[in-house]
Amino acid sequence: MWQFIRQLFHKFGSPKWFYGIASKMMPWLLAIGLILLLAGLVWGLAFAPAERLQGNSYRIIFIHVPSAFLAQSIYIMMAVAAVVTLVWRMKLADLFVRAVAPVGAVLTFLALFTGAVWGKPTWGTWWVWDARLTSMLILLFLYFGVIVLMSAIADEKSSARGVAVLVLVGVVNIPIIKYSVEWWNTLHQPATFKLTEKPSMAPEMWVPLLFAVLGLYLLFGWLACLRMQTEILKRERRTRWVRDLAAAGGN
Amino acid sequence: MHPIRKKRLTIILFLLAGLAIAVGLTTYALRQNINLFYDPTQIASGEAPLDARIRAGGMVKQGSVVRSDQDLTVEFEVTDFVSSVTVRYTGILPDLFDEGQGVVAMGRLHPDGVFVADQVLAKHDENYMPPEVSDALEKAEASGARAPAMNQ
Amino acid sequence: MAFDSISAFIVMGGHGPYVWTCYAVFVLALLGLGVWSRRQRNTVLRTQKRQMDLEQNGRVTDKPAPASFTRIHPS
Amino acid sequence: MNSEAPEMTLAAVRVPVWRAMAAIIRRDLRASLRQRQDLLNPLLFFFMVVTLFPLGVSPEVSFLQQAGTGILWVAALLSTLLSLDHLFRHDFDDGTLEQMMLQPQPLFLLVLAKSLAHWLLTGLPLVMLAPVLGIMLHLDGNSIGILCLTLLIGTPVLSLIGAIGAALTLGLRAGGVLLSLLIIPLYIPVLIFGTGTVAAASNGAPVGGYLALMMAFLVLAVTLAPFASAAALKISLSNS
Repeated sequence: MWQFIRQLFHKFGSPKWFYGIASKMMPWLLAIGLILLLAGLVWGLAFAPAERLQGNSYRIIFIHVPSAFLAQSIYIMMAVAAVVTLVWRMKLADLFVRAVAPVGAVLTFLALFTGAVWGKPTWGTWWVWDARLTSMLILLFLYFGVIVLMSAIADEKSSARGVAVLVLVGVVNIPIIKYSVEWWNTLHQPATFKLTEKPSMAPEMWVPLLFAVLGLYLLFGWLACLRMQTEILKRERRTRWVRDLAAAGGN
Repeated sequence: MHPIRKKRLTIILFLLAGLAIAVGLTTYALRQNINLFYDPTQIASGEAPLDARIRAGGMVKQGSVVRSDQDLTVEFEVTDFVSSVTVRYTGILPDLFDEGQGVVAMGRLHPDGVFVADQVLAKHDENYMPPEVSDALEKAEASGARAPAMNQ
Repeated sequence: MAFDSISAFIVMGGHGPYVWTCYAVFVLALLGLGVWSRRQRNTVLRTQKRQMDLEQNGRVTDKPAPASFTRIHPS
Repeated sequence: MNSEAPEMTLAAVRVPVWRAMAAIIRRDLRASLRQRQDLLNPLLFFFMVVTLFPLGVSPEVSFLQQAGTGILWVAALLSTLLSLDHLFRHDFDDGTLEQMMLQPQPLFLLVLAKSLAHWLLTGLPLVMLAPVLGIMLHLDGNSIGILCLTLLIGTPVLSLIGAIGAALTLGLRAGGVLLSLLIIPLYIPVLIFGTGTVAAASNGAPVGGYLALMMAFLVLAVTLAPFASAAALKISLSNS
């Protein structure tokens, strides 16, 4: 049993193996992700009923919540990968962090941007320096820091581990984001979705939202696979299989 | 005990002690009012400092909004269903501002008990529902139907 | 459909600019991310292929031997 | 802390941990007293940045009273950032750092000692200079007192967190700017609550909650940051 897990682990750590698996999964991730996201967005934009108080401006929720959700969970995934990098020195984990950090930064930016645009008609301001907004801004800075450090350290191994340390240090921000709305009396409303309770939202609103979140998740999976493939190709440039692959034109 | 194990144990104990103290201090801190937010009851009982920029929040009392016909000055009462405080504000109110809705106002409490706000923000709760549903709910409560606020 | 007409859909009860800006930025950002990532991977593959072609023609060696003086013809 | 020596079977001479830490602090203090500009530069910077605000924005008393604590905190933060670059630099250049890693004492405690020395050399002088600048910015006595208290709790946190960044960027080109980019996001909470405490105090609100939170930052930084710095140091040294 233990032997088997070990073998699986080794296999999982092999970039070549991952490249193949990713190639197989990517069309599915892209197709299902796009369908779900589009369905969620179209439903949310055109078919979901208007909200009783906010009218139509609440339709921003269908992109705001998925972006914010992904922005945080990407960071958590990066942190898990950082632990794997530091403890088991698995190459793929580092490749994941490298591939995914820019995606996380873009999604954090989107969450902040859509939040600002949504805030104007509902709260009456583009931006307030309240705990949730500030901690999201810090998350964006953390992503920038990770990206900058990644490119600053030339040596492959120390870059991987240095970035992992930085990612782990930044994890303290995640619980602050999560609980900021409960600890402080912020303008930002508490979470609509909770694991333990029924969503405090009408079903014809939360079902499309769920679609959008799942769709964006799958799309992120596609992006992560694609970008990890790029990193693998860069790093394994000199190996036999990459040369064969390049000769065959990338398939 | 093996020396290396003993060393590890010391480190772990050191970590745990640090974390425990930090958690304890944080929970103490969170029980204090550290973001200068006061509800109407606190303001009425004189807990809020005068002439300092504070935040106040609560529900806008039904039928309390008085608009000036000369300029954009609005006066309304903010209540937490125990006490209420009068808020005066000059400026454009957010779309979501309405009687019976939550607001957060930033400004200063004057000695006469009026809260003069320089910013009024509407607070939305985590409940989203379509107008028909809320209408049905309100009818069920038989508390006077309100016009659906579709196009505000 | 929650709207009576196409124009109502675009105006969104006065909130149109806010909603549509958000959706436009979101779609553009994701599209950009996808296209950029794809192009990056293809570039890596293409450079690799060009490198290998050059190698095959014996013009550039990927790893020059430490003591040899290979003349490189710039193309 | 643990006053007992962690016994390492291979160590020929057993030096108690606390004595090793004390030796490091003493050594750093003595070295910087010899190289005085390292000690003085952050202080001069602090002083000059603070003077920029009355001259650049407004010398009005009401403005300075309102913004004074923020100015002092931001300036203190920046000058700490400036001084971080050579927290490990000298030791890195002359090979002391590698010696330190080979010591039987756990590296994180030695890093803790170095951070403490850094605080004694930059943080503490900043705290002592702050009242003078506070008077120049027309802050009242009560605010200055609270400000110094928050700086006293806050600057060690800055040194401890900064050590992580200094260790990560050790031996990199453009390390200074990079260091700021990595560390500033982690400094933001300290800044928020540092200035928040003074604002609350000048409003007559109780500051117990704020101070408790800052103490929590300090405790957390003391327990966790040295581990991260030690890990980062090991990575940076294995690179060179």
